[in-house]
Amino acid sequence: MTRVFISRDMASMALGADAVADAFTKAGCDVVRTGSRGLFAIEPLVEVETEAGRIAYGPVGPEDTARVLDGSHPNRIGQIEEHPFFSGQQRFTFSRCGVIDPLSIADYAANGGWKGLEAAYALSPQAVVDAVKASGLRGRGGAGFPTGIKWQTVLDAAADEKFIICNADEGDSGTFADRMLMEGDPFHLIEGMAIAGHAVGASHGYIYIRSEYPFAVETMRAAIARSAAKIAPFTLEVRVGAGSYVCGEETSLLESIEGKRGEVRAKPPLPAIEGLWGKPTVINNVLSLSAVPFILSEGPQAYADVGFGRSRGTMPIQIAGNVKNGGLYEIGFGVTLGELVNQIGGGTASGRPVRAVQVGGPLGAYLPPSMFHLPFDYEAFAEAGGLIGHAGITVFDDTVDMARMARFAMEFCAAESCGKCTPCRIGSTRGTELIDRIMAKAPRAAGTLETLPQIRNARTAARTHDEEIDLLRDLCDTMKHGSLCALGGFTPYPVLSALDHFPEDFGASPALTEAAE
Amino acid sequence: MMSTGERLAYMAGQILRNFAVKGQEAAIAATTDHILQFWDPGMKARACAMLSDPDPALPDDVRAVFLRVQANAASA
Amino acid sequence: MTDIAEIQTVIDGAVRDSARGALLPLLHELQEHFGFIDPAAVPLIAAALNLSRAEVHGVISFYPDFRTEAPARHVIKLCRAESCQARGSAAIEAALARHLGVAMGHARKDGQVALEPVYCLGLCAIGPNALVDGRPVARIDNEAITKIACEVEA
Amino acid sequence: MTFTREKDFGTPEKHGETVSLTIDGQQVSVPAGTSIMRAAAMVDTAIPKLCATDSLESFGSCRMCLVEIEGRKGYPASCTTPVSPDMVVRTETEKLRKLRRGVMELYISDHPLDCLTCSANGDCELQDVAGSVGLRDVRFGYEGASHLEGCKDESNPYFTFDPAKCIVCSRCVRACDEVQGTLALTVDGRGFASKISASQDEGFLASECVSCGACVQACPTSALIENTVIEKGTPERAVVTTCAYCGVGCTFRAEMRGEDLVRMVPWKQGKANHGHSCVKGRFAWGYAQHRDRVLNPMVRASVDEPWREVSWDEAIAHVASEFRRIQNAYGTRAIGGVTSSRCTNEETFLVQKLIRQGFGNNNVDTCARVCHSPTGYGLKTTFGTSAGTQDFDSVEQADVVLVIGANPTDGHPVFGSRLKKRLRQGAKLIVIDPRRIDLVRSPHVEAGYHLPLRPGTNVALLTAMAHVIVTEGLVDEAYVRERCDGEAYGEWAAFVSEPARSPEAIEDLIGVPAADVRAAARLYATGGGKSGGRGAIYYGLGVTEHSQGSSTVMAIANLAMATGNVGKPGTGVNPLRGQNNVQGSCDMGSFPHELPGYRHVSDSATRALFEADWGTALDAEPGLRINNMLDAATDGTFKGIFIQGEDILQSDPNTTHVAAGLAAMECVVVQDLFLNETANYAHVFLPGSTFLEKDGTFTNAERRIQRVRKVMEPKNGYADWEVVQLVANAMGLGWTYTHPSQVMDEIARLTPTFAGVNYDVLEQRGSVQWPMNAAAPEGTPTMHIDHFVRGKGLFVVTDYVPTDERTGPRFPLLLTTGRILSQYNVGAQTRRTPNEAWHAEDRLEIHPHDAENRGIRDGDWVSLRSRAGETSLRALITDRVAPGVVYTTFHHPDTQANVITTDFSDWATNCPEYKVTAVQVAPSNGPSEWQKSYRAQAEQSRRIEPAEPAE
Repeated sequence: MTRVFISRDMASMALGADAVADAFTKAGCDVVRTGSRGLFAIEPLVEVETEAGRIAYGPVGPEDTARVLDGSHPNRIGQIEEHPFFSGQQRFTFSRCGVIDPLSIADYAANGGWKGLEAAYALSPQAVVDAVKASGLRGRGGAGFPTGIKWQTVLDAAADEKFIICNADEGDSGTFADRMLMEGDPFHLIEGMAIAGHAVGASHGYIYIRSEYPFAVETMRAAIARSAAKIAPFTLEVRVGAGSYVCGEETSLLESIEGKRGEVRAKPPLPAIEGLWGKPTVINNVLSLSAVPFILSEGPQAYADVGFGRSRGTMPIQIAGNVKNGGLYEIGFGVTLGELVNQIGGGTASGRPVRAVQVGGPLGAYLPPSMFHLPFDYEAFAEAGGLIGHAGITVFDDTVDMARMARFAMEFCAAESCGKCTPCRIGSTRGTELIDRIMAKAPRAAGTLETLPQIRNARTAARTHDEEIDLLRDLCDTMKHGSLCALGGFTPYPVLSALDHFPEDFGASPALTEAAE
Repeated sequence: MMSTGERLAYMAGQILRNFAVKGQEAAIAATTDHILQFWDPGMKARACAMLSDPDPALPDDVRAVFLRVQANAASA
Repeated sequence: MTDIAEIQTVIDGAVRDSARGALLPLLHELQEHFGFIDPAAVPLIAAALNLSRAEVHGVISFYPDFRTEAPARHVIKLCRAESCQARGSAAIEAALARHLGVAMGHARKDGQVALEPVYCLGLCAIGPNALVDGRPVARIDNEAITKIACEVEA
Repeated sequence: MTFTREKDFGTPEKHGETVSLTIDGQQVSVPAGTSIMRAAAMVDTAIPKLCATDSLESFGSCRMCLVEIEGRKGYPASCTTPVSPDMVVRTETEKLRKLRRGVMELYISDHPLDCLTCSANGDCELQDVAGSVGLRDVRFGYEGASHLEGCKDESNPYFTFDPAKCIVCSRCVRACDEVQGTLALTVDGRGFASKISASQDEGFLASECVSCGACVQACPTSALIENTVIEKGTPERAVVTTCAYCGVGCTFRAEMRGEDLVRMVPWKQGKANHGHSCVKGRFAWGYAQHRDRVLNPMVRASVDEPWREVSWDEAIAHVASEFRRIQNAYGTRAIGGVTSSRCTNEETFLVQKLIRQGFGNNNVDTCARVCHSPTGYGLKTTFGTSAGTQDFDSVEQADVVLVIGANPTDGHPVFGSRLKKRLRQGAKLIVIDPRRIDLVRSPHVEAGYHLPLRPGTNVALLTAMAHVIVTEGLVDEAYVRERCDGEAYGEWAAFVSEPARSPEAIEDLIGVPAADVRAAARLYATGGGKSGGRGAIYYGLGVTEHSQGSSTVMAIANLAMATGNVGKPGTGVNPLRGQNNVQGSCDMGSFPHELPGYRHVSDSATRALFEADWGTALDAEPGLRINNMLDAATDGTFKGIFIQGEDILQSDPNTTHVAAGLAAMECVVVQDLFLNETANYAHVFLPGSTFLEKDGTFTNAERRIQRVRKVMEPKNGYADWEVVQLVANAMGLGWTYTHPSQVMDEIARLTPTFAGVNYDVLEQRGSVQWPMNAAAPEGTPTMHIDHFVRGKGLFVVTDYVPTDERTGPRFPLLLTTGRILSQYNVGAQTRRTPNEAWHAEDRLEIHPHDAENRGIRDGDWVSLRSRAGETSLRALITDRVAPGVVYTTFHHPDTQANVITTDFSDWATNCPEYKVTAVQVAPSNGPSEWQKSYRAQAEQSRRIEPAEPAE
């Protein structure tokens, strides 16, 4: 019986992979469902096991079984590793994703799984923490805080109970790496968490997954059940979010696991010292935890050898939006934005010129092509007024209205604000209203109330467009410096970057940098 | 409803029962002491008066207590 | 109104092996079972988990996933986030709303279909995306809209 | 004192090593862990703030308090940032001003602008901060999305919630969570739509809210504000005084306009309540101005006649002459009096002095007779002092708390909140109570063990716990050896070790599984299972109001001594006192066998001290207890009584017996605010004054002496102590007090444990805990620290002697009684306030099983019958009570629960056995015949003849 490999990743499913898999089953094949290789332009992707290795075809429809099985299908790719999208990648974290049956513990072990955990068990907790420190691994959730230092804090905290939490509340538009890993290689995350548990002395862990990822929830739960004996006495459970973006913020995530409203906690205290139920808690992103098995199995140096500046190791970059070759691209830090968008991503899907990219999700800055020389590096992006965040890149073509995107940033903040701090709670709503006026070129006239004789201090003269823009900048300043967490604090980045780089969309003359291009 | 005399006898009996675990002699002594400390002269007089009242037979231990209360009053 | 005894049965089942912080899992369980969380369930939930009614109410009202009224027969959750916008979701949203006769964020009066916003399904290179009664659908175009409309009218 | 808000440091006080830092160039040293905000406030630098207040943990939501710290990025919130050594902080810079103004601009873009007509005008933190940041214009305008359409919630009788004025700082929610522990409030929705919600977004009255007022106090705007402020305006001065409800002794700022009380706000510096309150003290003070108050003295020859209003002179003269006449006719001991635990120490002292010096006998008793007299007897016997061992703060260090026969969340709500806070922090709880009180399980609090014993079996259960502790080797032997009488311990240990005392042997008697008793005993003895853990016992009237009340108190003391849980914070034996000054009234010599300071009247040295001071010989024989006075009255040997501030007809057991006794007297003098039930049998009525109308002191359950301060003139003309002095002088005693402080000086002079107490000290320190003398110059928060007051702690063998009140075929159920949060005792005060909104009638709680057997449905009228009498009330079907047990409150005179209760009483003190009455319950059609006739008699008796018009 011919073995074929077809992804059951949610994206593949959305593109019809189930029907394709059914067709191959009907055709008498042994269908192995895998995760996704990570290039969606070729999904649904079918890999046929042959003596020459796995030969890939994609995209493939249910009607294509015969042509695939006889090798005549026009979308024959050959060995996937040789595809240009994959050949340049450095897959430390995603090495098994798309290759193995995600829920086969035998496949996992046969493909290098558990090596990191075994290496960790052979070491003292402090030695594990030291290895993570030496690797230079930084938090992949966005802030880039050194993971080893966070672990050290938890290891050093004396408590009767500690926790490992995996933040899998991947809510940023343009990101899907966490989802892919959980659906495609769940034991890998489990291994990373078990290592973390050993390293800091935690006996229980939670994986907090957003409810928008039902397949990831299901896969992780099944994988936890199957690997329970392997990681014992460490235990894991999945907690499912409930549609709140802000719960990806680590402290509101804690509140949510505790069964409360997902309101952000003020820091200090740091979760590493007083986290879940007041106990020392490691909170790491899926990708941070999944980087750990490699570091333990291959040694910290192997990881640290890759990268750029203070950003060490690889980053699974997600190329999304209006882009030809959208997907997951894992590579060492340092690749430039332009390479990612134009060379690897192949430019826009629409074929029109790229006008802007947003890096780092809804709180990330909009960058014009004039900044495509930026290397993918925490410090370089920060310096340019942007952020890497969870390494999602959303590409827009020249039909985008950047004022509209700025408005959306405020609108999204208003929709997702937990409501605790004032700048975010009220500011996002006022920001939306204000950009509406700016877009309509209808600066505010004095209101009914302001013109009453009883009101003496309000200005009665109408505001100018420039004054409205100034107010928007002031509001962004208040939100940026005044907000309690990154939702309110970073919403100004997309707004101000749109305003700075694309002023013409706000009714002003084009920015000088654009003009100079 | 109990008459005052009946009530006093009942009260003394109740105190006795609470001291009973000490043994009878000690209970009688403790009850006597309790009554001397807490009962007003009228109540003590009434209790003593009951000693000579043949009608309602006082239980032996209560009688023993009231006798001691009477003796104490006499010596005071 | 849901049956109180049935609510209690679901709660008892869910709480039996409850861990700490059991409220969200329990709410998911109730919504899974009934399609929504009846406010009449709140006192029972509060009693089961030793919380105040206020706490339970506050949590239900915080999370967009939790409904307090029965949902429409079909629910389309259309992604409104940036990557889908970059691929034309605004036009798709308008077309879908027009086709279905329901505004974004609302259920149609006949209870047949609701169009709800979702912010990212993690399918960001193949948008516009939606969940149609929980099933992911990618690269939604006008043809797909016709199919979806057809599906939810059934 | 003129009106200013109490200083708010923004975040709670911390205790730690000193850290020095610089704030705006000023060197500051504060304990580690202190927030920058608090450190700044300590040097009078007021950083603008809205969501922070020092009664709540920092929250960090309003973002007004941002500061700059040298070497740190950004603008951290000063409320959530702790100080660190050598930190350099700037609280005012151009950038900070701009940020604060930016935040305020957002607030005001969604806030009403009618400040001048706002009820909080002048007392609004939002207004103050808006002023301080210099906001002049809201550039967003006022026509964006807003919350200005929200409807007011006026369901609570005492305060109003206006969501339009709300800034969603969550101070109310956090106050309810952290301070009160009810968690009745939440935020509904999120983001811009966030709004404060009571329970499930319902009216406050219908919600879980217990109306403690913490949210109102915490609110920085007028979103939550007292209705009295809406009606009267903001206060202009504040006077600190002490609550006149329960024995917790909360201190309040009485906030006044002239002589008009605007509101009572709990005082943050009050050491009993630390700024918290309950619905009674905070709001239910309207009785003080109630139209039912009687303001003129009244006299009548017979209780069949209507009252006749007379002058004070006539009334006082009549009292004096009647009392002298009776004494001449029937003997010196034919009259007596009852002191009031509602009145001040000075007043009770004077009443007992009137009786001892003026009446020439010791016929003085007090309502403690019917509540905590067994505490006095039991703790004096075992420890040497008739009082609780701890202060309330002690509970913060307890690791396991045993609550027996008390219902703190209803009866002592402010202590209940502090206890719940400690339990939320992880302390373990054991509840011994026939009824499932709220503490057993309420949000975030759950007892490790609830032992729902059969009413009347306390001693058996506690002895079984002692059995476990002794036989399982859990005794703190070193402590017992060093601190306790060894011989008594040996006897006791042998007694409790007998197999007959084991939990298994008494399982059927008490109705609690032996395993639970064993587990609870271990939990208590092991300090909650924590190494070095501390165990504290809190108890109430469910311990004392039994025929074995004194034995139970001693059994409790035995447990505490055996486990080494006396003499340090976090431990102890703590009676929860019922009335505001019941501790004080006992301290002041209100018992017939004791002079002030618990010294027996037979002690000639003590008597000599008083005799020298008072210039008269004192009776060396104990006087009559209340119930004995009534017996004597029925017998015709007791003829006159002076009852100050107590309603014995309603509050004492076996109402018909009380009524018969009163009816047999020739002169019953009642001094009270209202024509209470006892006054129906009175011949003279002397109007009383409220705690707002006099100076004095109250002593709470932790022996804390606190000032009561006069904030208005007595409406009746005299403070109660002045009335007592008038009577005394009419009887020829020649008293010359011009201020209660002189009475306190006399108390201090004559009572060693009070030697260091005087009004100057109280003024300086706010409060002191006795003993306060040369040996304890700072007062005594924890007693028996190095040794017991009596020397060695005395173990007392407490045999279980069952009550003679038995169930049987005619009376198969056991009735036990209790209280509810919104009402207070006989309800004389609370029934005259809107507290009726929560509890307008007494209900009979009955188990569904017992109800079904009798065909009773929830809300049905039922008759409640005992050997003593019968009454009717409505049933409340609940599994809070076990099958075989019924329960009711006794707040309403219409119910007259004490018609049912019997004459049985504590063997040592005659404290009535309110907690155990055999009863039968049956469906009925409404009030009983007795209730109807009683009501008619009361109406007849309360008639007042109109005064003759002045010529």
